[in-house]
Amino acid sequence: MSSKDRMLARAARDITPGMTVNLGIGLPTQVMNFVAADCPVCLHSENGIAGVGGLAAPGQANRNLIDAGGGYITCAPGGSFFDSAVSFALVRGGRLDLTLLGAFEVAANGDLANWIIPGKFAAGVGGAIELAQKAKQVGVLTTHIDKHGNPKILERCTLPLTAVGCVHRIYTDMAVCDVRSDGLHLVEIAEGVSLAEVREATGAPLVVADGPMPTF
Amino acid sequence: MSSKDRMLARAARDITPGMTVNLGIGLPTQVMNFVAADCPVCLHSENGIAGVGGLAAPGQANRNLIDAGGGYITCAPGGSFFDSAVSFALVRGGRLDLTLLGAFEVAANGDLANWIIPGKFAAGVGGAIELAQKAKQVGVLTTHIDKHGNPKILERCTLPLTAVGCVHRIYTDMAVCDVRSDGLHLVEIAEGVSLAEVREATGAPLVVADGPMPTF
Amino acid sequence: MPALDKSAGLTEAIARIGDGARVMIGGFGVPGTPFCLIEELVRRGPKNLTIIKNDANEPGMGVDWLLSAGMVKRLITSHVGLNGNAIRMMNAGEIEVEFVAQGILAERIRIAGAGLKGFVSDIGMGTLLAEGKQRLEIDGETYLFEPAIEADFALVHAARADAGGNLVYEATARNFNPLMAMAAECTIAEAETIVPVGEIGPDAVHTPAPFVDHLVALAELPEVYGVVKR
Amino acid sequence: MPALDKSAGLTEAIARIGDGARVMIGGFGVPGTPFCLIEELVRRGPKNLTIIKNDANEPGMGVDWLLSAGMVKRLITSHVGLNGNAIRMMNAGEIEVEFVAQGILAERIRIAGAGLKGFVSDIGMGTLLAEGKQRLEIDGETYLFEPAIEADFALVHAARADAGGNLVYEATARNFNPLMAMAAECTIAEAETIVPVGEIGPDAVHTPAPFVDHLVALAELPEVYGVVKR
Repeated sequence: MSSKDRMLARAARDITPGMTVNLGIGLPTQVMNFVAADCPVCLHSENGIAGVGGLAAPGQANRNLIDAGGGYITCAPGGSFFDSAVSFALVRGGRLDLTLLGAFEVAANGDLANWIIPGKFAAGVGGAIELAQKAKQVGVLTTHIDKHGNPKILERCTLPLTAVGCVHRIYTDMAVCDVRSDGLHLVEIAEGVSLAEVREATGAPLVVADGPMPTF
Repeated sequence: MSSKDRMLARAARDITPGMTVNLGIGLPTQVMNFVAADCPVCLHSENGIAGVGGLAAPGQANRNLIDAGGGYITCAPGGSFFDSAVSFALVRGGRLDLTLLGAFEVAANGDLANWIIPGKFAAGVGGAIELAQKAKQVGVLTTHIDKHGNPKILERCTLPLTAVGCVHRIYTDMAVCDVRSDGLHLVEIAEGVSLAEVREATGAPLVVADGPMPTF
Repeated sequence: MPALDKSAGLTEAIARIGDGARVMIGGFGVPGTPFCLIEELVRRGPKNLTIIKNDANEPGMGVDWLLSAGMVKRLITSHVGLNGNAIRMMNAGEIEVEFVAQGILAERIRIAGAGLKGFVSDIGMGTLLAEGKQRLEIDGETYLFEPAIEADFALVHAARADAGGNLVYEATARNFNPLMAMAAECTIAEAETIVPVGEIGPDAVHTPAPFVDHLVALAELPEVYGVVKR
Repeated sequence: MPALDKSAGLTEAIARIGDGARVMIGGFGVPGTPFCLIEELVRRGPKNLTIIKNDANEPGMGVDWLLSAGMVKRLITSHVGLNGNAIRMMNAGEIEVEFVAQGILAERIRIAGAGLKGFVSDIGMGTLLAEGKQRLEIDGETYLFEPAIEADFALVHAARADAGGNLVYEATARNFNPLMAMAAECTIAEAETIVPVGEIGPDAVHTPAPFVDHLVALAELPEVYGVVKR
């Protein structure tokens, strides 16, 4: 299993029976492939579906059935369609148990920046802000360092925020970290990665409990 | 035709093809019986139907299909059901062309009082306030005098208002009056009723145009 | 992925409602009123409830059972005109009543379901219905702030449901039910018929399953539902 | 009483839209975008439009036709990430763009449809998305006022309609369409199929007929709708 797939599989393990879950565009959407087929989970997409079945097989696409990322999907038995106001009522009203989102930067205090890079990328916030601010649990799924080798986990975000202090857990190819009131806790480490390597790749101090570190 | 039926028939003549109309509880509901069967009108009831067909025949009632007054009704072909938020969106959002309402008192300035008599009757305003304030045209349907012989059309209402300056037209068993910026205009008179009788029974000055007065 | 089965027993579902709970109850008159859930709530007997319902039903029906059992502290409603018992209790100070214009009641419930703080309206300006409400200046004009009405529980009645919790209402029994199902912390639905998951088409769902926590199947409907015994 | 027939010709319906109009357009990506109505609007060519749509479609599709024709003064949207042309025009100052969080956009449209002034929310507090918004003090805390977005016209796409104007959407093509149909002064709907009045069950209607002013029947769908030609 690649380190990316291990990260996706690890995030999928936090999706438990009965949850309603929104998987953000990009990497988070792929977590879907690692949720057990018999796990009773309701996948929400903010363009107006609860009960995403999966990606539509090639040639089987319904032109009216996409997810928020624009990919053709299927509707699972027991799924439903609704308008965009109901869709975000579900998000803001406390019915979304978990969302997994991508990040440009994520901070030790739970701040998330994933929608604008001033002067470079500003195409609108879409649904990210409400997912980040209002899902009961917010997980961030990201490579631990960016393509230039810089840490994506920082003490404080430098980019404009999507939401303040919203992130509960960060899943990367190297580690799982939890945002807590006393700091960013390293709670799991990828197999074959050392604590020193994680510290080196992280732009914020890590709280590490005594005893053996669980791996994934 | 009784003077009551003439009043109902007169009000029905202002319901024209293409209108969406809400008929208030009581007397206004009976206007339905005087709208031509082939007139394309959409009757709304605020408990969640557009396209009231009429009263349900005895023994044919659907236990789930009532109007806001609690009477069993039918749904016309092309009717629809919706929730209470959509129902009042239709009212407040400018999609209700006309409402006909009852009155305790109605004033020459268009003020309407039809929901509370302090110390005697205070059972809640229901949907009346939004109908009165937001329908594009508001008609009041009432006997010209109350059962004690007192006028129901006054210079100013004495009871707490349902809505301020909301009424456009008043239909009674004696007359049709229009609320205009320069006063209350007598625009039609019931057959067999004299102008003096109408003035006598009205608690506000009436503007009367020169020339023959149309009758109904 | 399969849907979670939300089926629950009547007793077990209602047992969650304790003293002081804020309980929304669907229905406009008889249609859409979840009489069986209310009956079990009376049997259970929590006190000091805040009840949010369009109307107080009629004497000897639905909400009136809760009033007569002395379980209601406060009633938020649009009118109680058909229930003389509710009017008597209100006038005697045995219950507090907050009257809200019907569409404003619907919208205050909906805005809670939408996870928002409240909305801004001109409904009631210039009348005593505006008294006591917070005023806001917007674009140089004065408006009223209408706060969201949240609740701990919603009791709703559906004609049909699938085991996963998708609900379909019938005719004017829809009314406040879908709004309340979205607004409460915990939504308990009773359904006349429960069909297997997949039998309700996804375009035909009125209340999507994620808004429903517990689903109670009704046996034969008692007469209070307006069922005519033949 | 019979329903009023809302059927209209494409040219006649769109001819109502003049210079400076505020036009809502349904759709999230391709599904639900009324391409045929947009195409006729381009043919007609009014200028200085304010367009309200979730996204700007992709280059060479839908909203992009209006942008490329120089008909758009202002775009109110949640994101334009799939349309490089829109981003270029925005950066060059050729169009004004107001970005609104997606659910807040939906709700601001909905609140216009509900005939209310606006709503009160905490979405975006502490971020630059809150900048420039009116702040309100409620219960001792600070919230943002989100004004209703009204429009002169809504252009919506339905899968099915009856001649009276009841609309049914399919799958995720529903999205902003029912909200916009309620929010505009004049709603023009295109429908893939128009059935006789009475064929759509009253419980199955998504947008009730009173919200629809003009109904345009579509002939065979062009490929832009995602139709695969076989």
